[in-house]
Amino acid sequence: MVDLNIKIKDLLFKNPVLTASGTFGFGEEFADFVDINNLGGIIVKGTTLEHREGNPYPRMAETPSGMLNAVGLQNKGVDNFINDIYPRIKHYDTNILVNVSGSKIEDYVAVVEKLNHLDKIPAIELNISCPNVKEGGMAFGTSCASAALITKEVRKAYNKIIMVKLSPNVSNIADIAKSVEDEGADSVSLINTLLGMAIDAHKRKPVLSTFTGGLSGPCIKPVALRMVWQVANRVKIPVVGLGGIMNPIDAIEFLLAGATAVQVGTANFIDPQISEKIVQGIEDYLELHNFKSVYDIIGLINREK
Amino acid sequence: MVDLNIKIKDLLFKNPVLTASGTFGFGEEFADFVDINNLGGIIVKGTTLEHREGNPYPRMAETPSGMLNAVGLQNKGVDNFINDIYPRIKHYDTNILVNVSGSKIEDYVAVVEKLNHLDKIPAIELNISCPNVKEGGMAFGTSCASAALITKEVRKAYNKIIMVKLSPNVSNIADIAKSVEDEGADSVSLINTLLGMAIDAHKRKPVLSTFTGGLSGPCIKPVALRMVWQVANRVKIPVVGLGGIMNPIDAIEFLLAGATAVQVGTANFIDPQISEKIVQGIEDYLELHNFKSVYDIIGLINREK
Amino acid sequence: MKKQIKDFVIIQNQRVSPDSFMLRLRCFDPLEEIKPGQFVEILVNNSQSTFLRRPFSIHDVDYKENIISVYIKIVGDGTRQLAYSEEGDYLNLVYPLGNGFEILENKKVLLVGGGCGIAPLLYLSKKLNEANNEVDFAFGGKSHDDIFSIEEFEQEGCVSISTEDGSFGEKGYVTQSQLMYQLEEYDAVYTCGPEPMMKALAKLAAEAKVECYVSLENTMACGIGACLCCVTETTKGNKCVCTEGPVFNTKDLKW
Amino acid sequence: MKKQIKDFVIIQNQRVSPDSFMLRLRCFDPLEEIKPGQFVEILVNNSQSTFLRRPFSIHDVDYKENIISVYIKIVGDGTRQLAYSEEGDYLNLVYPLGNGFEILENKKVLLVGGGCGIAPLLYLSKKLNEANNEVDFAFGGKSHDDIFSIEEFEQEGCVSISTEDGSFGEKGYVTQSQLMYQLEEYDAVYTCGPEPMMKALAKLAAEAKVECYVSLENTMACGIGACLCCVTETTKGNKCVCTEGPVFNTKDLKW
Ligand SMILES: Cc1cc2nc3c(=O)[nH]c(=O)nc-3n(C[C@H](O)[C@H](O)[C@H](O)COP(=O)(O)OP(=O)(O)OC[C@H]3O[C@@H](n4cnc5c(N)ncnc54)[C@H](O)[C@@H]3O)c2cc1C
Ligand SMILES: Cc1cc2nc3c(=O)[nH]c(=O)nc-3n(C[C@H](O)[C@H](O)[C@H](O)COP(=O)(O)OP(=O)(O)OC[C@H]3O[C@@H](n4cnc5c(N)ncnc54)[C@H](O)[C@@H]3O)c2cc1C
Ligand SMILES: Cc1cc2nc3c(=O)[nH]c(=O)nc-3n(C[C@H](O)[C@H](O)[C@H](O)COP(=O)(O)O)c2cc1C
Ligand SMILES: Cc1cc2nc3c(=O)[nH]c(=O)nc-3n(C[C@H](O)[C@H](O)[C@H](O)COP(=O)(O)O)c2cc1C
Ligand code: FES
Ligand code: FES
Repeated sequence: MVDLNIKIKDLLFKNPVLTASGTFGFGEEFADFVDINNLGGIIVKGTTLEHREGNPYPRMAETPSGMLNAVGLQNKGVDNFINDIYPRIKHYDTNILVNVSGSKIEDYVAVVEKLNHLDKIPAIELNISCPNVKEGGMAFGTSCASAALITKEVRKAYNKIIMVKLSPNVSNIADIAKSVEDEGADSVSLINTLLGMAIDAHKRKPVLSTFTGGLSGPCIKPVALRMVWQVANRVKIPVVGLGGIMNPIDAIEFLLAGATAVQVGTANFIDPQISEKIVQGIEDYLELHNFKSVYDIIGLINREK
Repeated sequence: MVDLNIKIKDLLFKNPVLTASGTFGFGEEFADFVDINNLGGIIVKGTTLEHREGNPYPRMAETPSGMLNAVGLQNKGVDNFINDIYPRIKHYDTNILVNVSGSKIEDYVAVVEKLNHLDKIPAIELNISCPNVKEGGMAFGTSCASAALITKEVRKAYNKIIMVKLSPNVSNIADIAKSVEDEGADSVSLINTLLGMAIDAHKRKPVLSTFTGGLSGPCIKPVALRMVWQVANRVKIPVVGLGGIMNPIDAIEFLLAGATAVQVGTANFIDPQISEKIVQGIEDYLELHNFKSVYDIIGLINREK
Repeated sequence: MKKQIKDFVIIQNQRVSPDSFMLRLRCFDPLEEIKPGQFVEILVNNSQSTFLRRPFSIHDVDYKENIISVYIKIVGDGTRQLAYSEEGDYLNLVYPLGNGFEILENKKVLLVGGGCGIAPLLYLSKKLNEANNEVDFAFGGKSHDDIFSIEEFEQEGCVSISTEDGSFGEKGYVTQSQLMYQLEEYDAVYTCGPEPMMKALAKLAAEAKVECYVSLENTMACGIGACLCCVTETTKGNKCVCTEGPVFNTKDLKW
Repeated sequence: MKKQIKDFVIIQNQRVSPDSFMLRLRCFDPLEEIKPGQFVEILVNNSQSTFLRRPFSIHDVDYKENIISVYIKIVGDGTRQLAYSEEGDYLNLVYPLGNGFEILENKKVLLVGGGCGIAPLLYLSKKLNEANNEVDFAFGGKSHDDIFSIEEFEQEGCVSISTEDGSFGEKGYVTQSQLMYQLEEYDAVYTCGPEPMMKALAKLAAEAKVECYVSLENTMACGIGACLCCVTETTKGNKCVCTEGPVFNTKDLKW
């Protein structure tokens, strides 16, 4: 029997497979395809203080081995989450994390204060890396100082687990990871989307209403793996890796690079059952190669260097 | 008749299609496939002051819609270029640019001083963005101050056209472009490769001998397009766009985003005739849509906004 | 019906015109009830440039044989690759997706289709006829090549056709055809096709004070309401075309 | 011969074993002279995960019919997709690449192949026989499935076989076979196969003071000397396997 459990601080995950924010709705959208209770956790859509309509259509462009999105944090606001959605999903027997976004630090703080009281939300993912909003969003995640500051303020206001989601659109992601660790983050997750653009050469216009959008999917996996490896070698808190994971082997690559857990994002769009299949695939891999626990392979490429 | 000419400062290119450094050898490797004289220009392999052996094998990993390389500037040094290679290739009726790399500013300066005297080399591409060497390389390209400093020193030593090749592994590429423009760069080219990594889950080891390498190919095109658009809106000097161009339509997307010319890189490996086909394809596109000159479409997505 | 993900086997791939084809796909399990206007998301195998699934309307359903028909027009790499698929090949489908058309009862309705927007109207008309409606069709296309399954449609109602080049039926846009002057005679209009056509029709229907249901074809990533990429602006804010549509009453749209 | 890029038509795709096949590819133009040991880079169509061309040795050349034979073992997505290709399909090739084997004259030579490293040895042996050499073969594989074209090889020389599971020929590694004790009898050894096999053989050949030519299979991006990805360390620094190899005299390698 293989032990799939992993821990972030004192929070236990039954396996290292979470679903990425913005790609798995509130879990309910996938209930016909996946037994949510078999996942390590789900991270719900980016939630802000106020209701947001997001960006105008078109918001999506397909790219080589990936896609751009410019959804722009469309969501009904944290109160709607607490009153309408939370009661519907809190019965899931898995860790539900809320991805918290905003334009101002005060907004982030206001959101997490409201989430503090929800029994079945053991952790938040602090999104300081959304490339699709005009204010805030990624701006917080591209300098050590601002990343540290927002983490510090949110840490004061939230007493459960904080996972900070890092932006890849930076010169040195390991420095930023270190600075949020120093301010009390319990974990970092990476990567959010790379800022990209698509142009329609026939119409001679950008494809997205916002010109730029966030790139996700297998095309970004090499960048994500590199960053996870760099960050895992820099911080002591658990690193959660994501970016282009399409199958169990991809997930294992992230674990080998030093991630304690992974998130599955865009892949959910192509195979809505993939998250559960990845749990199974990791178990099979560990068994096949006689590993006893997920921890036996975390960061293994360094140890065997 | 469509006018394919473009200019960088006073240097005329017969069309906007160049081949990217490190992907087209010295042109000779492609002589069986392409009439080099039909290209706008060729940029030869990264050249350093001294002979370099590069990194150990394996140096290559295939990735979704792209590849990683960790060649690490293997080259025989600038003197060998001047004495052995230049005499063989100087007869080409196209612009030959030398891609100049190094670990120290003094080395860059020493190389360009030697190149100053070569009649048929009208320009250099200053590579401050190579991710595959331990010292120098990309480090120069990831801060405005260091990018400005090296440009300034090289500008003093070199009196022909300087194109500075920018690294995409930064938080704000437009700022870096602006700072090299301010120091006298005549053009910027972007993007060099994104720093990435590949892991072999079966061997539980990194694929590359150097762990990390540079990501190229269509997977990076969305990021490259975005950066070209950002930079073209920031600087006045001509921008040369590259990253994942596989066909004429891709090249046109870069022109529409604001590039004055493009470079074709990894695509040469898959279709050794592609550079010439792209020249033809751009001409056909302009004709079909009744444009008179390449300049009619440069930056068009902004103008039609 | 719950959403499913399943392999279907291709039992027929028939060229309809130089750039379109009809796939008949058999499910190994009994098909549960599908609503007209719902669609499928097909995984395209072996196309280097096709990353996401591709959405297609359900043209017809045969519950006895467990067969879904899908009409596909070749417009890019994904549809081109599907065109090469052969009888006996498997295709992976996520289905049935979307809300589908509302089925009125005992009414007189006009179904207007343009190009591949004709596809969802066959199964829709069958369901409308079952509910005792009187069904007429108005189809438009660039040329004869864009019009298909006419025999099947004629069994469900009276068909009038317009083509831009006049190669079949009246010459001109479907929204300029004779029928458009008699919209008041109908209780409702159902339509699917290019956006300009649907917008023109929505306007005519509004003028004639007739309910108008449109089926949108916004680009999609997930098809199941998770990504929020496919939204359209409605009077109640952005709504997902894949789950809250593809069918909307035009009075709810910000057109 | 100049390097070419051309479409070839598949005239035969024959399964050789459960996981390998032989492609016979016809060129529309007369084939110019190809050297044994040279290889082709094939563009894989319709494989989502295959971005670069794939290199394969030239197994045999038929100048009369303008046919190149290529033996392919299925190891990943690219080779799997090629396995599905059918007679009449086109494949795009860049060829002929690499330096090829040096052809001695009037000598006694041993050709040692392991697995798909057996492939280049057929055309090589034909050229060696034309140059009046005496040719023997020693082939190794995991099992019978890895050994192919034996009838053709037997026309060119005496073949001895080893398999790891003993399902064909001697049981064991080819480098442990009888023949290895008589290496001194040969003027040269030519080999292609897995690196451990070639290294073991190079050592035996060095001990026996016999020239040893090895054909390397480093991973490649361009195949034409442009990317510098495929290098191997030699006594004269890094050399490109695709242009300065794939064949090296082992005394030049840093093995
Ligand atoms: C709910 C729904 C139902 C559909 N039903 C059918 C159907 O029954 N039959 C049918 O043939 N097609 C239908 N479509 C459209 C079909 O999904 C697209 O034609 C297909 O995805 C194109 O894939 P491709 O890879 O061939 O083209 P791509 O290479 O992806 O695109 C080719 C060109 O078509 C454009 N394009 C692609 N998708 C769309 C879109 N959704 N709207 C506007 N332009 C687009 C692209 O911008 C590009 O210019 C439907 C779409 C939706 C959303
Ligand atoms: C000069 C040369 C000649 C060759 N001749 C033949 C031949 O005649 N017949 C034949 O079947 N194969 C030959 N090969 C090997 C062949 O090119 C690879 O098997 C093929 O590229 C694999 O493609 P794939 O997409 O199926 O596998 P991939 O998915 O690319 O790889 C599958 C697995 O094989 C490994 N792999 C891939 N390529 C190589 C390699 N070059 N060396 C070591 N491991 C590798 C990968 O690391 C991976 O583990 C030759 C290679 C070279 C360089
Ligand atoms: C449509 C879409 C919406 C997303 N929304 C969010 C979001 O609200 N908050 C967030 O932190 N990340 C969001 N992301 C980023 C993903 O969570 C993930 O970081 C990214 O897609 C990379 O992983 P992948 O390649 O596996 O998709 C979104 C991604 C997509 C594709
Ligand atoms: C094998 C290889 C070697 C390269 N060597 C160099 C180099 O020496 N100097 C340089 O500036 N860029 C080098 N590059 C980067 C390319 O010039 C180009 O910036 C990059 O590959 C992105 O373009 P592409 O996606 O079209 O290949 C190299 C790229 C590859 C793939
Ligand atoms: S396509 Fe994802 S929400 Fe509609
Ligand atoms: S494969 Fe590019 S140099 Fe050999």
